[in-house]
Amino acid sequence: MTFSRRTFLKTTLSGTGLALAAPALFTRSAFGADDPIVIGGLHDQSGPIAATGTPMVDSLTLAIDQANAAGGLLGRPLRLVHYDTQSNIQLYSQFARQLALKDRVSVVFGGVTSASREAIRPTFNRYKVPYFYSTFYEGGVCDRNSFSLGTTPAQTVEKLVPFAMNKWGKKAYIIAADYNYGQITAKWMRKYVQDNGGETLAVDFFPLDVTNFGPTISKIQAAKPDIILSALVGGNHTSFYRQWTAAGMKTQIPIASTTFGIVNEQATLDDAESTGVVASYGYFEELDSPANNAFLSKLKEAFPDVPYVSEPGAVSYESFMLWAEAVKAVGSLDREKIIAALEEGLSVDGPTGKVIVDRATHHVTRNAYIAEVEDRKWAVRERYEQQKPLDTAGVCDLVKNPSENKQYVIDI
Amino acid sequence: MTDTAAPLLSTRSLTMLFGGVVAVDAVDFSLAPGELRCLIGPNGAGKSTFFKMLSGQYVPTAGEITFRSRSIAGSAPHEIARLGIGIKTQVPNVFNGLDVHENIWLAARRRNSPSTARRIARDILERIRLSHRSMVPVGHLSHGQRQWVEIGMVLAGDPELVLLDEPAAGMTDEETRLTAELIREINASRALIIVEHDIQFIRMIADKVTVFHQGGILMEDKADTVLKDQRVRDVYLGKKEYA
Amino acid sequence: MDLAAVLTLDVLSGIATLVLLSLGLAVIFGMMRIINLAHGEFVMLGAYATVLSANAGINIWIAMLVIAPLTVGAIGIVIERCLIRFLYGRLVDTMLATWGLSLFITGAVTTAFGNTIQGVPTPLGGFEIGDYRSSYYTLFLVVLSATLLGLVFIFLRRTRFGLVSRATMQNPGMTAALGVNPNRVYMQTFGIGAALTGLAGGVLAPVSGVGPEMGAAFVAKAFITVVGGGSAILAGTASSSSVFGFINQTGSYFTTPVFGEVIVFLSAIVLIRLLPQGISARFFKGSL
Amino acid sequence: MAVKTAAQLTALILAVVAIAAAPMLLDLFDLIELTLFASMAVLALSLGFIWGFGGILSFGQTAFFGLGGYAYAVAAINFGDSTPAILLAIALPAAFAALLGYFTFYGRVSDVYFSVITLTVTLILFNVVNSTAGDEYRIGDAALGGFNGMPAVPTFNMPFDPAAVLEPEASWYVAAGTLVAVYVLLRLLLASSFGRIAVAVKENEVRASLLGYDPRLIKLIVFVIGGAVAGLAGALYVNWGAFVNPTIFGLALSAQIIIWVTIGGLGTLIGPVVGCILVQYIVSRIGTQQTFNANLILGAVLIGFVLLLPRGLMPTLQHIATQAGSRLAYMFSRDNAGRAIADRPAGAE
Repeated sequence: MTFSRRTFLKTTLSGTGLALAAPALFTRSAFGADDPIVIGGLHDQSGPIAATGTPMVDSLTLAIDQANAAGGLLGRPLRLVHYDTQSNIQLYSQFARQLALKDRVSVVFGGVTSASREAIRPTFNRYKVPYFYSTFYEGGVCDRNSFSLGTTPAQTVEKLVPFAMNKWGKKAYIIAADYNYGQITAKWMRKYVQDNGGETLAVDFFPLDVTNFGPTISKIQAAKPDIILSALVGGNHTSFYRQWTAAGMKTQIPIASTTFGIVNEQATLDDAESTGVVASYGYFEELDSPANNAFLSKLKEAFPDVPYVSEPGAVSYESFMLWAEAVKAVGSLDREKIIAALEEGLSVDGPTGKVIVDRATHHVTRNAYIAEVEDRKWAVRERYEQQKPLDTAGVCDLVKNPSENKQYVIDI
Repeated sequence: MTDTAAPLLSTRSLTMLFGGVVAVDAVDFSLAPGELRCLIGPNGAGKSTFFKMLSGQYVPTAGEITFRSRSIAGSAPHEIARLGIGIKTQVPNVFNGLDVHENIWLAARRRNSPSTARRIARDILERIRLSHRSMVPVGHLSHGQRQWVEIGMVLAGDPELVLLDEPAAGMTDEETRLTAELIREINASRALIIVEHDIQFIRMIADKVTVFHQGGILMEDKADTVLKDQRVRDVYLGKKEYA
Repeated sequence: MDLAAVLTLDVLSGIATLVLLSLGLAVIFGMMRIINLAHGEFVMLGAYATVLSANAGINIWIAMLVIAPLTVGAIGIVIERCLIRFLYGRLVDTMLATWGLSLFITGAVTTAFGNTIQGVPTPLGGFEIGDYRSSYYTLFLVVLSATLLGLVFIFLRRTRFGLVSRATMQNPGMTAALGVNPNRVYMQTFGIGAALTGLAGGVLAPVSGVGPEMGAAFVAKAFITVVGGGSAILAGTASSSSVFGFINQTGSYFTTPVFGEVIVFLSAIVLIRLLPQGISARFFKGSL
Repeated sequence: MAVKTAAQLTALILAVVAIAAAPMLLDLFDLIELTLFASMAVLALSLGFIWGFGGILSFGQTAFFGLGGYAYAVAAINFGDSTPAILLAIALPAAFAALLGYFTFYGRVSDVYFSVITLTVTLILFNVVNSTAGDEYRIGDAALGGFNGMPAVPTFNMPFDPAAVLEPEASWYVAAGTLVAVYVLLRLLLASSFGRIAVAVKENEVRASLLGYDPRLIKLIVFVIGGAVAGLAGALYVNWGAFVNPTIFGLALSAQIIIWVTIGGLGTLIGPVVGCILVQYIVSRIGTQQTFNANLILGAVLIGFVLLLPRGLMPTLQHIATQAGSRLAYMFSRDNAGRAIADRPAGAE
């Protein structure tokens, strides 16, 4: 019985290594019939981060469906390959490679927490797949292969702190989630309080699963601040606002936050608990502009159970728009050409307003808004046109050294 | 056996309190090298508690235990075992999941190389007449056979003093007879303390007997005198007519 | 002086929360030796029962004190009949089953109600101590946890079913011999444990961020409290809740919240190391 | 006994052949995914060994896994060469296991109390490492990075030759080779005297101590071995992902390890390996579908496993195999006339 080497290997492999090799035999073939452009998506659709991740996926899907309805790109249909990373960093690393090596995607939109971005950014840099990160974050990413389109502290906190101080007083008490975003944002808050002649009484950090804020509320009362600056994050931290109101402090000391509303707090909390809280983002669903109204009506039509679209959702939509514009501009999917096109200051008019790519940092200049909660909705109070990503610009210049590939911790 | 030689094992006012209950009440006891002593007494007389203090399973509330002039009161069971005391507990403590040979081999292995341990295990399997069952998991054996495995394990450790807590419990007459023969064989080279209820069994093996009663020693004498003594019968045999 | 009063109230509220969170587990794990890794999700179901019924117009107090425990108790009985019943005495499999159950419940609630849900406001407003303010609701929680401990004590000690359930857990064979069907007792006791946990979820809903993932924050602390408490489910749980509640709240006040959390875990390790069978093995020997 | 070892030897050879052939048969992504599964399987082996054979139910294997991962990352960045980093990734968790083991086993802390202590240690490590976000938290020139973790960690290079960074195929050989090596070493250890004594301590701790073995010391050694293997798995994982962050210490992962061993089959070594690869594969496949919530499916799968395969996958398969085997043996021992071959007179064919 002649056994060619290949069949021998195949039989032994299937015979013994079945458990080991099983995954290899079942994955789908990558390419459809008429060679569509494959787009990669990586967001948490289950687990604690799903509340933020799901709206981002919906917006991205809407953008792609709309592009397909308009005839796709370069005459080819677009196909989204999306993986649910289940709030698990290991799956981000796994699926990042699957998108790059197996599905051979032309671009990736994804990542919610900074940790998930840092897990996949180097992979896409190594396998030369352009990567778009679409949520607000602590700033400092300097990587020629990736574009961070969300707001950074210099665009929002820099506006929020003086606004709150002018309105309510100079002495601030800072409370933040105990991880990078919270710690770095607290540093920016402290800097802007000082720059505006205020005084930071204390800064407290909270692990993500703290649910009893009794001691902190007592500490705040002892310190008697004029305003509270909050960068609390996640479902468990929502209980702070509840316990704060229950103690009757809501009417005593106002709250300004850079994260309130990300898990839809303005809608899930009672109006006694949320009214009057002030926040600053690059987008609010209540923004009145033709681009935003069109975006919202289509999104709600396609995904009726989207609770509320916050900045990450809108920015995901704009990230795709920008990438699509670049592809149209250069007429090809070549990575270098697309990056070059984007670096020339490509801009789009999205739901958040005018968005222009900043050449040196691969961030964007965008509008920043301040809004206040009024009967469980955001009422936009201030609008700041075309804010530049100055914090990242301080440490990152991709023009001078394009081979940069890290996240700087900006020393404030 | 001359009594003048230094005792192999002795206790001075050994006491054990469980909350308010005095389980063992200031017992003075001594055993000569190579001697075979039986401990008898009604349930709750403190025999097993006394026994567990010797083996280190209980830490005495007060009092002294010396074995070959070393104090062992309160030492850990494995330290006492290493000094050369082999212990068979009241409830059979064997490795049910392992086979008979492995149980014995493990006991022998502590002081011997793997190959010597295998040889010792083979001999002991002969002596406890279980060579034909050596591959059977101990959990599948009859109660009597599991007692033998445990006795075999004690022997495999080559101890100088062997403590057996009710070795004949739950055995058929034939098995009891063989156990008595085995114990006499052991006593040829090692001292023994045996806690037992079964009078016929005591008759077969006993030389000197100590009677426990309410935590203390009622009397200590030759087996015949003890078994005839009226007090012992009232305290222990009570109503049962002594045939 | 007022600060001391407010701080005491914080400590009491910390203890009360721990007692509420651990009591149900003390019954299911303490008494029945079932390692229920879905304990956090039972708390979440209690919170959802309160929130959904309160949003549907039912009075908040009935939603919290009646609907939450009954709903989760009923769900507990269904779970016991369909799953736990086959796993008694199999510690390893119950862990696997209850971890699967916790994922399943989270997934089901997310599918049914989405990732976020509108919560309920805290009833009873606030009051002042000197120039400090605190909420009456905290007092309510403290009083509720104390009464609950008392009720469960009376239930287990004075009522017939309490006695039967304790006897069954210690020796199911004997209770069967006395004419009681152990399976029914297991079902009812598990149901009671689930109801207590549901009640905890119900009353904590107004002061916490209600969502499908909220359970994860409670599992570890509840287990540490029950295990630290030792075999006496009431005296043990109450004492360990007091120790850990005190350390957590004072730690968070005088140092940072991060250290407040870490020091609770460190104290749990030291406590278990010093009292290898939990607090009640040493101090409340033989009590309930 | 001979039949069993022969079967094991052939399985081993076939496994080695499969490992050698894999790079030729699979494309790059599947090879990298298998590298991950092999690394996690080493972690599963660590719990499979200490729990299945040492009777030590540790919720804290992620503590050693995480310590190994971070030790590797910090050392690789500072030394630039992965070889000392791997050794540190084994030594540090082993030392921590010795410390934790001494603290608990010599304190008569047992079963569920021990599990809670190991769980608490993992939670402490998560909280501590999680709050190292600032720039001031760095060891040498390796910033710990808090929750964002340490991106772009240098991957394995040829021993003592930092320039020769391993290609994915080489990483696969290292990971799969380590899995087989650790499996064989543990199998040999279990066959050795120490292994049999450790199993005896698990079977009946009182009897083992009455035979003169110190159960505390035996359990401590078993626990340290488990810690070292988990640390090595940590280094393999970080080499695969080139990234490490505090979720490596998370409660979810420590529960997952227990699930791998339970599904695969407690009391076997191959069980945890198969259980780990199966669950990892299921979780990654669930991620590719968009219709159902991931937790819903995984929860249903786990509950299904408990009810259908109470003793775990491999013991059930082994049970079926032995039954099928004995039926086959029975058939072979009968010639076509139904007479037992052994009874036939010698020489009559």
